[in-house]
Amino acid sequence: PRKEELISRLKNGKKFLRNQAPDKAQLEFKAALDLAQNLKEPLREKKAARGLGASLQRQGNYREAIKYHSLVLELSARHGEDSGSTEAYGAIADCYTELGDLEQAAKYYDQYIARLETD
Amino acid sequence: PRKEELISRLKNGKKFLRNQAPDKAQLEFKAALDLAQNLKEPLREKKAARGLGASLQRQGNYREAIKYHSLVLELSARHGEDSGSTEAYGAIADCYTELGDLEQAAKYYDQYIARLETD
Amino acid sequence: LETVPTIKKLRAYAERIRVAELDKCMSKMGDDISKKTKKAVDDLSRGIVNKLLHGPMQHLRCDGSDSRTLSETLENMHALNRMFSLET
Amino acid sequence: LETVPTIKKLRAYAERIRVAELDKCMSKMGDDISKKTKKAVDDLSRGIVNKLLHGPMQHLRCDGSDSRTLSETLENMHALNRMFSLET
Repeated sequence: PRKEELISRLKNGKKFLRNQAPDKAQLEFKAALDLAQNLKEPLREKKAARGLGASLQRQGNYREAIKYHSLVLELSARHGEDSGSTEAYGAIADCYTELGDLEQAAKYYDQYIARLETD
Repeated sequence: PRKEELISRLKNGKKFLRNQAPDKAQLEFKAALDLAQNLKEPLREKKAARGLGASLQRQGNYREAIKYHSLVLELSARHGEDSGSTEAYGAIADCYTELGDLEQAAKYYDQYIARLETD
Repeated sequence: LETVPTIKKLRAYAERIRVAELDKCMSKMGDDISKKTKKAVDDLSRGIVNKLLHGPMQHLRCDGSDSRTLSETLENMHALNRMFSLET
Repeated sequence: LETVPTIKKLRAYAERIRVAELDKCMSKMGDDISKKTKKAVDDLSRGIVNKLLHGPMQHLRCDGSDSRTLSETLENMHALNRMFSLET
């Protein structure tokens, strides 16, 4: 049942994000992240982290968003599973651009660009 | 049975085109075109015309290729069914570019570009 | 008219990418897909490419009625040639 | 570093197109598609966009070690801003 809750939280989060309700999405993804960590589901943990990052970013909370996008990269490294990394580098760079830190943004964009040609 | 032959000719033509055998593809698509015209199958007629145009183009026979790409446009107009038109305008323009007729190429590219944003 | 060959090369460049990615996608999906799904996926690949190309293509075809437009169009062409390595 | 905002805007521009076309594709395919198919189609859309963006993005990030590279990079930026209407 907790696994089903996890799946439904992720689904709801996605729906709220699409429907321009990032604040509601944030709550769903946060709950999903906690569940995924408890249940040791690294792939769903990554999805929750990405969703949480996107939700915070949409609300203009760029510092917090960077944290969760970075968690995506960390999970990729830890589990040797690279999906979502390109997008995470791009998203972190977007956040730094919004914060006016173009130096840091450029660093992350370079990582992003280097990955555009791979799959 | 003639309908099945039509379908298999189209399939073979496509396969030959993918496998860099445009001369063989040309024969299949020509046979398919005749069949489709006899069976009054306008959508398959269009596919055959497009394949024939592409086969001739790959062999450097740009004048003949233009004929069949133009047939695609004619069929679209006749049946009020626009699929493949954007690509046909682009392909005709590519052929005129190869022939060194940049004036004509530009005319067809303009039609192509105007359609890029539609579906 | 000088930009016409660039239009052709950019189209070919994008088409190579489209076909390669479409092939990868089809092989991942296997043979158990309906004609409708196949058509939808093909349309998706064309839709993305065409809509992304629309801006650059349009800016290669300014009519050159005043000199500023013409020089800008040529600058666009040079930039596209560089960015997509179209001159080799 | 002047080109950084252009990278962000170009990414956003392409992402809007990707999502819109993907939505159209998904609604055409209906609900009867497998998770595997969905993933393959999502990968397709990202693959096409990423590979098409690679050239322009790379040419927005020359390190500017010599002046020719820097001025070319800025020309690329101006051309992209024009072609994708990124400045509005």
